Amino acid sequence: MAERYTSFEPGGRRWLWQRLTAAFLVVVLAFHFFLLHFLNHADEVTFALSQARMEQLTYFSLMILFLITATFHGVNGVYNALVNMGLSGSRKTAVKAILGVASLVLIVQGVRTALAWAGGVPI
Amino acid sequence: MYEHDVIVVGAGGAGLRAAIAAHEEGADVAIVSKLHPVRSHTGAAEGGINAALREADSWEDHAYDTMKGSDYLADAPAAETLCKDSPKETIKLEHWGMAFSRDDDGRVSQRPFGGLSFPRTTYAGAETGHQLLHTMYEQLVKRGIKVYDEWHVTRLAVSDEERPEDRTCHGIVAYDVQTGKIEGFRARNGVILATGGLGQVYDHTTNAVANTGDGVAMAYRAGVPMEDMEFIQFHPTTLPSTGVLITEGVRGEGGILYNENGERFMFEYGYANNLGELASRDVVSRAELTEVNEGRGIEDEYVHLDMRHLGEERIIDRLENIIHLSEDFEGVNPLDAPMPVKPGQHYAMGGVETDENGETCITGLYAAGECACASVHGGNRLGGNALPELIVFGKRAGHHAAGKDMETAKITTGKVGDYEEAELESPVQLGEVGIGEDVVADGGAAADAGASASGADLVQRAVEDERETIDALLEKEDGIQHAEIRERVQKSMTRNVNVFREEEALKDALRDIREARELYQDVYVGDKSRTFNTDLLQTLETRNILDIAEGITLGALARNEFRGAHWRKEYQERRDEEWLKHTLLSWNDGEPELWYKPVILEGENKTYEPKVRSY
Amino acid sequence: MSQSYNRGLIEDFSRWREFSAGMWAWIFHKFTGWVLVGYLFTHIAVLSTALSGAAAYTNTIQALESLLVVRILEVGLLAVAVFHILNGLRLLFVDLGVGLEAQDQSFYASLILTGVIVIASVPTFLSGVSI
Amino acid sequence: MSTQVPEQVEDESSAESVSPGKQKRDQKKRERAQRIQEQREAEAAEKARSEDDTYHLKVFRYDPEVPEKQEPRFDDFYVPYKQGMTVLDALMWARDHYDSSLTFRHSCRQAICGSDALFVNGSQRLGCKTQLSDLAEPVRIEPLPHADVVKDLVVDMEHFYDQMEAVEPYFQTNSLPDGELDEQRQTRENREKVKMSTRCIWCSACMSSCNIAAGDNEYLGPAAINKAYRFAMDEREGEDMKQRRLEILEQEHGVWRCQTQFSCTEVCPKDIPLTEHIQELKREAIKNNLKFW
Ligand SMILES: Cc1cc2nc3c(=O)[nH]c(=O)nc-3n(C[C@H](O)[C@H](O)[C@H](O)COP(=O)(O)OP(=O)(O)OC[C@H]3O[C@@H](n4cnc5c(N)ncnc54)[C@H](O)[C@@H]3O)c2cc1C
Ligand code: HEM
Ligand code: SF4
Ligand code: F3S
Ligand code: FES
Repeated sequence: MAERYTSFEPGGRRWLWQRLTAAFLVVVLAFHFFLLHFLNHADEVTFALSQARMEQLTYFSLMILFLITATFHGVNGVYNALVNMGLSGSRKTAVKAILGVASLVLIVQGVRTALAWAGGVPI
Repeated sequence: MYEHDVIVVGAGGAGLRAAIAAHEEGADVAIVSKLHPVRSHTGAAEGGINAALREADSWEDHAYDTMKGSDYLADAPAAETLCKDSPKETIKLEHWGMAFSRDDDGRVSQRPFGGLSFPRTTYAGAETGHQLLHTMYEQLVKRGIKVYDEWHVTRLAVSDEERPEDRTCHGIVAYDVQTGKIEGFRARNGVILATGGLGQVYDHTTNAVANTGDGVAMAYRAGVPMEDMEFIQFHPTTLPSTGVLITEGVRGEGGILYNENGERFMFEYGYANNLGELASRDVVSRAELTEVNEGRGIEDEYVHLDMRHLGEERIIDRLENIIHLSEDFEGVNPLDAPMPVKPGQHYAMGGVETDENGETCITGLYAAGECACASVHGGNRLGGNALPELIVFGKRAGHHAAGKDMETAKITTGKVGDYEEAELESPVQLGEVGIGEDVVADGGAAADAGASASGADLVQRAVEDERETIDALLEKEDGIQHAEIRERVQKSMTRNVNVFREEEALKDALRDIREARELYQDVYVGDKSRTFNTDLLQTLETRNILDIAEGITLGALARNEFRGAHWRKEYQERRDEEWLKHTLLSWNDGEPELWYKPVILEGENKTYEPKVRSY
Repeated sequence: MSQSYNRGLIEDFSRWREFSAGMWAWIFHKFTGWVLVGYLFTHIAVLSTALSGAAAYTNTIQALESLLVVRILEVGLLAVAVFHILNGLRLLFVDLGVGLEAQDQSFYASLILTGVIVIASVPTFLSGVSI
Repeated sequence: MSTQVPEQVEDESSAESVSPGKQKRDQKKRERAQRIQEQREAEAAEKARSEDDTYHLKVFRYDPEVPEKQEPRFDDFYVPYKQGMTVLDALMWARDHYDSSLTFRHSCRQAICGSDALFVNGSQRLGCKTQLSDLAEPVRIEPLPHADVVKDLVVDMEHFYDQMEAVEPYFQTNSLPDGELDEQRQTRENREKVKMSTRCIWCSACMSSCNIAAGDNEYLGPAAINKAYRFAMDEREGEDMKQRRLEILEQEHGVWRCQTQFSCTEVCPKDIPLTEHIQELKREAIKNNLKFW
């Protein structure tokens, strides 16, 4: 068939990403919990310890990725839930914009914090 | 008022096919149906569609089987048309995507069926009718054909010439169930009736609650004769509480029938010493009823069909759906206990008299499907021959109504040619109560707007009549409710005009019907609402049931012989010298009139000589 | 059409008693998901105290962690997260077409497993808290 | 027994211009009819009372036109039990013996016409396919949730039909055989694959049970998606058509809205594995799009 429909429908793409991020999050979230509650107990958390971890490039990039995927997964999930409840029209556009800005702020703030710990992008 | 070229009343297999055919011919067609199309009773058919599709098979063989099965009461031109067109129409369904069962080579499967000389029953699992109905509705959606669903058609708008053969049908009147509106539908070219079965005349039937024979009764009152009404097929194994059909397959696999004493009565009482449970439908039905009548029935009502000895494995393998049917509808698990069964009304061979093009004697009025009688089934319908009837004659009626040139019909309709008038003997007065008095709830026949009136005027006039009738019914504050009347007629029909027919019982039935007709003069509708008033609709249907019950009984009383499904105690033989003719009843200004017309046994290439019907 | 009666949303929610396993799973997953996003935002907010210096950060965290409520809330968070993860896995399998017949059992399994994991980790979570 | 709508006051003036003889006869007839009617009701009540085995039904009532029913309410009916009695049988009995205005759709009585999906004791079921003996008393019968009520147990089905018809629910192919007696070939496996999906009877039970469909009016809903599945998976339509079908299903309110609640699958009286079909279509859609990356 010569004629193909090529544009990837947004509904489908977001659905797929929700699953992909979920699969990724299972691993990272488990690691995160384990590290920060079982290996290092919560009450022992200090700036120094965090700093020590963040200075490693692998840990740093993992956390950034964690932040981004979690934000996408969470915000997209919320958006989806709202659409499921019948959100449509201009209200839908507005909600989309607000959620987009909120995620952006969250990610920026998160990255800034991480950078503060690592004292710049770790090499 | 709505207006279309062709109006189809009813959206079962026949109605849908007719609408599609009219649309194929370029007509502006609409369907008016009291049920949404997919709710029609065609969906209940299980077995299959007979069609001579294979090399080794031929339409001639199919026609032969059909004529023989009909006990030589079918008209050969109609039966041959059915068999010739069925393969093409069946494959058309396949092209429309119907999910037939398949053979290994990917072709549609066929299976053997009672009375057929070749396994030519094409099927889709145990749900052929469901698949057919849905496939056809899909085609309707594809073509964007207009459906007025949940519109109950109450009368035909027919001109009022003296002879029915001179009348013309201009449209219909229908009641919108949701809103209570009564509207006229003018048909520029024609009206096709496809209203299906009439099982509700009996209190125990495999038919749906909506199968009240409306089309037959409406056409009858408008002047079209009812043909061969006495031929009613009964199915021997239906569940007592609902009438759900338990397929012949259970007996085919070795299921056994027992009476209350645990006797295998088919043998022990000598009903069928060779075939036993496998004897034909009518023999088994009569055996079961004899057991019950002689006090050996269980709870004086039914017998047991036991298949436990077949073993769980075999039952699950071959008859799984029976387990569900019995559990869901009767609350009996057939793996643990025998299933209660009794005979139930199943199919009406008779109906609106038509020719093989679906046309009635009234110009512009057509009928197809179970409500029609082109006479393909004669005295007895073969299993698997009704569904092809829907698609073959539905299509022909649709084409004809849309103005396509058709071959001239060989079958005549109305009182033309060599017909024969006859006397009706009845212990009571027949037909309309108090003809001439102002009748509260007459279903109305011809609308008398004068011969010069235009079609639209005629329809309008019919609408006004109907509004009056319905207003009167709704205004009435007390009296008797239709449920009571209906129940009386149904009970009487089941008692007296069942598989056994005796002169006295038939007369009793006529008395009961008369009484019911009188009661009907006092019918009132308890529900006064205009919204979805099913009480009103059933009251209107009951009126139809009365006319049809009378027709069946009169036909049964007239026919002094035993042919096909019609058994007479006093006349235990088929009498070809006298009875190779159809019984017809005409509504003569409120009174039934009996006449006969000869059966046509001359086919295209041969004449079907009556033989003894034995298998 | 003439009038009709719309029963509205109130009536839908008063039907919760009639919900089936799959519907409960859906509700719980939704709820836990929302809690988690909420937490993600708070979490980043708390962590950003690091931007105003090491001491500020350490003090905030330690002050928070020394509170019993916070510890209890953390246990709650764990429960929420664990359920969301387990049911999330269940959903991922459902998406892959695996184990659809056992969808209700797998939901119950997620619930039970969540319970077990949460109870088992209570000591760890509550350790070292000053009352 | 039942809470029948109170009888309206009789209107005497309607019988004015009729001859006295006829009037008398009419009067007599009416009396007879009345007698039969009363007798019938008394018998019904008697029957219900004498049998210990009665079932208690609580039935939702509403009618926009009848003042007493404008405010929705529940009516109680006591119906004598018979072996094998279904919810539909009980409703019919109640209608025919107590209150003829009790309204519900029904026709086939054998789970094939799909008209009598009801909300019975908190779940969507076909009245005709539900044995009373499987239910706890009182049996609460309501119209399908998430649909507008037209009257009593009758709901407006238009929206459901619209959704069903939105998925091009008809067979389409570009490669029909030429001869009118030549069929298209289909493997047994393929027919087996679409078999369950072809069983849908349009009862709308699934749609009524789905919370997503309740919230998002544009969501196609399980039945319509299943209908599309029936064609998308039918090999006779060909690959090009499958492509087209997936495009329809991929729209914003298509398959992606399904949150795998499974209630549709649970209530479907025809045991169609709806969730499975929807999930399969989601995967098909993704696969289909990944091909072109
Ligand atoms: C249980 C069962 C099994 C069967 N199995 C087989 C089989 O295996 N093979 C076979 O060949 N045949 C079988 N038959 C017979 C066959 O199914 C029927 O004869 C056939 O389906 C009738 O189709 P129809 O289109 O004439 O009517 P129906 O399908 O009954 O449709 C009637 C239509 O008319 C409409 N209608 C009726 N009255 C009015 C009115 N007043 N106003 C408006 N609309 C109205 C209804 O809404 C409906 O849409 C079986 C029948 C039954 C009951
Ligand atoms: C750790 C592993 C996780 C897994 C396996 C997982 C899995 C999933 C899946 C499969 C969905 C989609 C449900 C659907 O569309 O049917 C989902 C939804 C959601 N997830 Fe997660 N998730 C995880 C972590 C998180 C985290 C960390 C957050 C918070 C940021 C989060 C927030 C959400 C939200 C808000 C939704 C939408 C809920 C709704 O439908 O209302 N999830 N999750
Ligand atoms: S999918 Fe099942 S529940 Fe839904 S409409 Fe069809 S038959 Fe009814
Ligand atoms: S209930 Fe609704 S959410 Fe999906 S699985 Fe069924 S369509
Ligand atoms: S009455 Fe037809 S499905 Fe129940």
